[in-house]
Amino acid sequence: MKISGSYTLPVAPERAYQILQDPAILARAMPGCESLEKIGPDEYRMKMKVLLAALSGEFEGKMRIADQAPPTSFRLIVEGSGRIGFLKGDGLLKLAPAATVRVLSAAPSEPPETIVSYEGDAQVGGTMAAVGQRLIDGTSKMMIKKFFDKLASLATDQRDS
Amino acid sequence: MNINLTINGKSYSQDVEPRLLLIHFLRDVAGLTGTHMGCETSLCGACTVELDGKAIKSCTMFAVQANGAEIVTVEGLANDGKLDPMQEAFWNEHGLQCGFCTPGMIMAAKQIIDRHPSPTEDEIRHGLEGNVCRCTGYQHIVNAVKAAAAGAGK
Amino acid sequence: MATTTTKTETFVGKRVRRREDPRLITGTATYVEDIQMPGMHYAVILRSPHAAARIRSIKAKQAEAAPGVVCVFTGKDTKGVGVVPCGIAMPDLRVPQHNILATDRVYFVGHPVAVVVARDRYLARDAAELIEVDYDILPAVADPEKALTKGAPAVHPQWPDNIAFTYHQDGGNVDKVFAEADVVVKQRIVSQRLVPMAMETRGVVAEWRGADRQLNLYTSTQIPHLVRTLVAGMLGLEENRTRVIAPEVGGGFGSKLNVYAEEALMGFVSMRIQKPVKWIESRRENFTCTTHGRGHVDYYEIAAKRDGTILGIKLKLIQDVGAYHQLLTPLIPQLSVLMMPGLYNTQNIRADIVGVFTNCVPTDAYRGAGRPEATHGIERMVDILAAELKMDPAQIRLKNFVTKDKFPYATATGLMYDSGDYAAPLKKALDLVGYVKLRQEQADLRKQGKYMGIGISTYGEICAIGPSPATPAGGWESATVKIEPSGKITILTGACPHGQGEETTFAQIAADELGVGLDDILVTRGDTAVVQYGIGTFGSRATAVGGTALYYALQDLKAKIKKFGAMLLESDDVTLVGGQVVCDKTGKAKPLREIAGASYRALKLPPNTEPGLIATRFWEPPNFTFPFGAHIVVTDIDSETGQIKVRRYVAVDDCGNILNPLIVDGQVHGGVAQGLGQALWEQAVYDDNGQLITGELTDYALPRAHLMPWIESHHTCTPSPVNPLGVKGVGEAGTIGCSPAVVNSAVDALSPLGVRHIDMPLTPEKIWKLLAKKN
Amino acid sequence: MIAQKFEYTAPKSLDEALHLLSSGAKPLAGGMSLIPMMKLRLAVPEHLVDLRALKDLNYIREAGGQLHIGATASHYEIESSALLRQKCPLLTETAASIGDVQVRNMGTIGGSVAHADPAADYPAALAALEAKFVLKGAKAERTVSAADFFVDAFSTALQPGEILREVIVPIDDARTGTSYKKMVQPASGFAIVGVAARVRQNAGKVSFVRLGITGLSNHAYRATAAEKALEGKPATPNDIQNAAALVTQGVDANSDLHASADYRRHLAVVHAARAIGTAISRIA
Repeated sequence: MKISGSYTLPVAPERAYQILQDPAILARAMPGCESLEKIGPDEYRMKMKVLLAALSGEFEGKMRIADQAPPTSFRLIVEGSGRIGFLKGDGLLKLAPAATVRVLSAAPSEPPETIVSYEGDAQVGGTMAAVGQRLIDGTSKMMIKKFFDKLASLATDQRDS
Repeated sequence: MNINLTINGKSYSQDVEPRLLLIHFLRDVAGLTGTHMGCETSLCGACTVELDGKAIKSCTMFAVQANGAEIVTVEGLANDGKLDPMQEAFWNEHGLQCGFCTPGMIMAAKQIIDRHPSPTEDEIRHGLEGNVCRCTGYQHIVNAVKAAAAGAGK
Repeated sequence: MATTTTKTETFVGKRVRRREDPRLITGTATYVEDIQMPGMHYAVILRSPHAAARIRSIKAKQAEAAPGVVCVFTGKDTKGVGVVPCGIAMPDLRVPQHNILATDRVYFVGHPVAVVVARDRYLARDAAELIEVDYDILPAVADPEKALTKGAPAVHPQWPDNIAFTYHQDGGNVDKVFAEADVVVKQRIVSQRLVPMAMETRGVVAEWRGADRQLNLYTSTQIPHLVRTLVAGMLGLEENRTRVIAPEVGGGFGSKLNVYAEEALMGFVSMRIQKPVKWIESRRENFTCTTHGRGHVDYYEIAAKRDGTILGIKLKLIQDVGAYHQLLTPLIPQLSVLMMPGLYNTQNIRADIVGVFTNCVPTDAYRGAGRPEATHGIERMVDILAAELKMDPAQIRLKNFVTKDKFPYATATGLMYDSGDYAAPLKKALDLVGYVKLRQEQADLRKQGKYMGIGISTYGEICAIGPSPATPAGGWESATVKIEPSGKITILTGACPHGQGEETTFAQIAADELGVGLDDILVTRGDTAVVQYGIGTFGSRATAVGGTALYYALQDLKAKIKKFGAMLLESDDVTLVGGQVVCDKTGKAKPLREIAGASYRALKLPPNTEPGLIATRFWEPPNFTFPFGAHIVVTDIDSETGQIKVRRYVAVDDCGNILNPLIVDGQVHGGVAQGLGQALWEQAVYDDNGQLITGELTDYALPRAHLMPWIESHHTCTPSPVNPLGVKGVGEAGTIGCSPAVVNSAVDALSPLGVRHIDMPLTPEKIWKLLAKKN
Repeated sequence: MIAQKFEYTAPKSLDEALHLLSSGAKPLAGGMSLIPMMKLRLAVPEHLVDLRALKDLNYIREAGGQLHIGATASHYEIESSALLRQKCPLLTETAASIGDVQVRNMGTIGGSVAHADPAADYPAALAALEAKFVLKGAKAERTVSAADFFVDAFSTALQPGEILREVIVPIDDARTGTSYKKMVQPASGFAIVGVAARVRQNAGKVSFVRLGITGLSNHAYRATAAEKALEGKPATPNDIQNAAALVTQGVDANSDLHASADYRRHLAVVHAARAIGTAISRIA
């Protein structure tokens, strides 16, 4: 299943890149993430408890960051399995300063922003895949949006504090 | 948790764990194996029984929820050897082949003529939306419901 | 009161209501799940969530210690059990080792890995979750054409090209006719993978009786005797100490025409725990590990003259085999090749089958088994050819039919069509549907930009399986008829009906032959300890082959009854009529009840005649039968949403003589429903990683009551010369004739847009995309 | 097909229920969404509180010029309510399109709305009706509008421990034409798209229109752009088509096996036009 989209973070690209790789921030941004423990260079063991209406699933797995090209792009590989099934995600994240896009509109001294565009493939298996077909696209988009919303708020707290 | 319910006129009082499905109460506790389970997503209707006058899916209800209820299963339709008109109509019209969906189908069919004494074919077919049959293609079942409705009308 | 009613009323040919129904409409029938036994244990099977993976380790300690759990078995424990059998022998057929539980690798989602046995079904389910399996996930391939491409993941490492088998057949001189043809049309046609979805999922109760070294195996099957022979072999048991009982079977449609891992596995478990054990397949398991149907990608070519004469047909058939061969997997596409010419008089054919391994559950027989795919192919190609030549689809068929005078007709694929009048059902259907008026209405609607279609399909099928040399395990069928001392009649059929109504049709045959009432007769089947060896119910054969075995056994009995009657009436000139033997001279009569009593009392016996009235026949059919017919479907397409509504469905089926029109109607309706399912709604969809994403009724759309058209079912009658009943079989006619008629109708509706072919299922979105392309 | 163990309570009063819910128990109403998920072990609640035991949550009545529907009123009770057939036909028509007879006999409006499945039928109608939801917690009770209630897929304004006690809908007299048009998903019966329309006319022009859309995206919403485009127009087929074309504006459509995002958007436009046309035709 293809996944793609973009999100604007209210920080400069360098800062955005750093936040997107900071396990402490990622742990708090990922919906339902309970622990993100570094087990190797750019590799983390992950525990998640996804809560979605009545649906609840504990997942254990790994998250890996690869092909780093700061501050413009990196690959995020997520693998988790649990009672209700497993999921594998492999996405390429690209960061572009929003400012360059806005330079034409000559808006004075706007706070720097970064457009994060993501594109990748997600595989879902187990019970979720067998009976949840109609919900996967919608719920995964919601989870990604929640992730970036939380990331944006954490980023602004960092900046203001 | 102790529950009391009446099935086909007979009362049962039983201690059950909350997760025991009503269909498993009917089949394993009450020994009424006429009600069948055909899926896990509440979409096939083979498990349909009557609860307090309403056709419901006994696989999508815990027995504890039925505490105090009045249940009728396919085994409760005939009385002292005389078949219910809907059973008779299914037989006359060849409204079944392998028989696995038939108990649930008959209970759903009875609900149709309870609510539509002389149903149109469309009302019959929409009344059977929740019951899958893989053998008959439904046509003889529609004939059976029509016949039962007509018979009841006499 | 044991009397034999003597009368001359006949039953064959009448709409007799079924004798099976009383137990079914009162909910007192016994299906496998209804079987209750003291000491019953329950098994839950843990299955692979991955389509391809190595098993590094299985930790079952926690599960074994869970409350109520008796034991957990994995592939290591069941190593000694034989492999799941494939019954087909073919040159260079590659048969992977199919253990009943995975050992080091799993090959499809649903592959059984471990079995938990507990005293309570709920506790068994809880414990299954405590088993930890460490999988090393491997790349999978689910699409048969992708599996054939270079570099595709190898389903079975020893065969990197994923080819399971190849099959070639040539007839006549194909190259010559294709070279000389005025026109050649080509088309890729898919018969998508389907889930048979019998309402009763599979289930097994195994009861090992150690002292006698006997195994009782209750299983929802269409072939009890074959299961007995093969499962006994797998478990290393003596066949005569193994008893298989098919209780009430809640539908099969070919998906229970097999020997499954779980049948041997439950035997193994019961033998180990010395207690009865029950396994009932969940619907999710039924979707992922009971055989699927169809799964064809066909590349057709048809050569013809300008005037529409079909010269030759070429077919490259890619069969999605799945991860393993089940009992008949490699045979199914061969049935498609055998029926490739359909009803048409061409002797030039070439067919190449490639069987392809994929990381999916195996495909095997499903209602029609090879013949729906063949009919869909040829009937679509004839329509495409007609459109190319601007010919009326009815005319091009009438032009190319094998004519009435040519039977028995030897086909280029080596079959001998028994009897036929192929134009008759088509002409009748055209008349019934009002073809000419419909074409006019279509023209008017087209002017208003509305899409209406008229689709024709004229099918032929190979049925009543069949001459034993052409079958993997014998094509005969057996029947025993016993007249009890009281004069009541017991029939034991080797067939295994599960909804087809043979307990009624066989009683009709016997009642007419012996001149007794239906209530005097009991038909029994399915228990290998009661019924003589038999083949089973599939391929529309039970009445045509099983009924004929019964017919001949009845003839033997009638002769013996007359001998005893003659003895009792002290006269040689006697006739058996109305359930009694009558002396031609004196008119004195002896009722069957008296004759039966005398034959067992045996105070006196006719010369060289044994006591008792019992006859058994194993009838070997000299040929298959070939039913045929014409279906016409009228559709209206909602141009805004792409939804197709079947406005009219006319079916004219020729299945030879009809023993019970009520039951035949039911078979046609059910068959058409499953044909419509394939044409409009159903598809087993695996994603690129081998996950079955139509894994339950949430996403697998079935024909439902409110979506079905009214089926106008009619017949022509061309008796089959193959059997004395003149029966051809009808169980699969509806499914075989239906899907091409529906697709032909939709393509006809959209032909103004230049649409030439659409693959099934015809979902609204597919139709919308074609419509959207126009504006 | 067997759920995990859990505790069950049939509360004697709403307060008892709310007390249990505030300490982590989950509400059970008809069970039509929750129980299948429990049987597949997608949902593993530890403690269920059966709200159907509270008979006083099951009512359909008119008060204060509005219609009040208790949370445990079943779809069938709503579908067959003479009061609603007369005064809120949109809700009865929508209820009649849910699932099948058996589901409608057990499923409740409170359960369906609180579960907030992106493809549920009620949310489209309740959005178009600008319904009010009365949410009750252990301590307080508050009222939320439909627009604020449906937040995202399976996400609503309900806080942990709160239940939806009542749904309030306006009275639609005969001058308001209503209609619910749905493209049914052939396997599960859910809405691939569902459009609810309420329309009034004054002197041949559309004086009032509300459009509720479900199934297209993660939650039901009001198609305000389309409403504005139709208001004041004579509602010719062209007007209706132009307005309908705006129902997907700015909406991220979902895609699945049964409909791609593009097809879903197209269906939303088609069913919006049909819902508006039928609603207008029903204006007395």
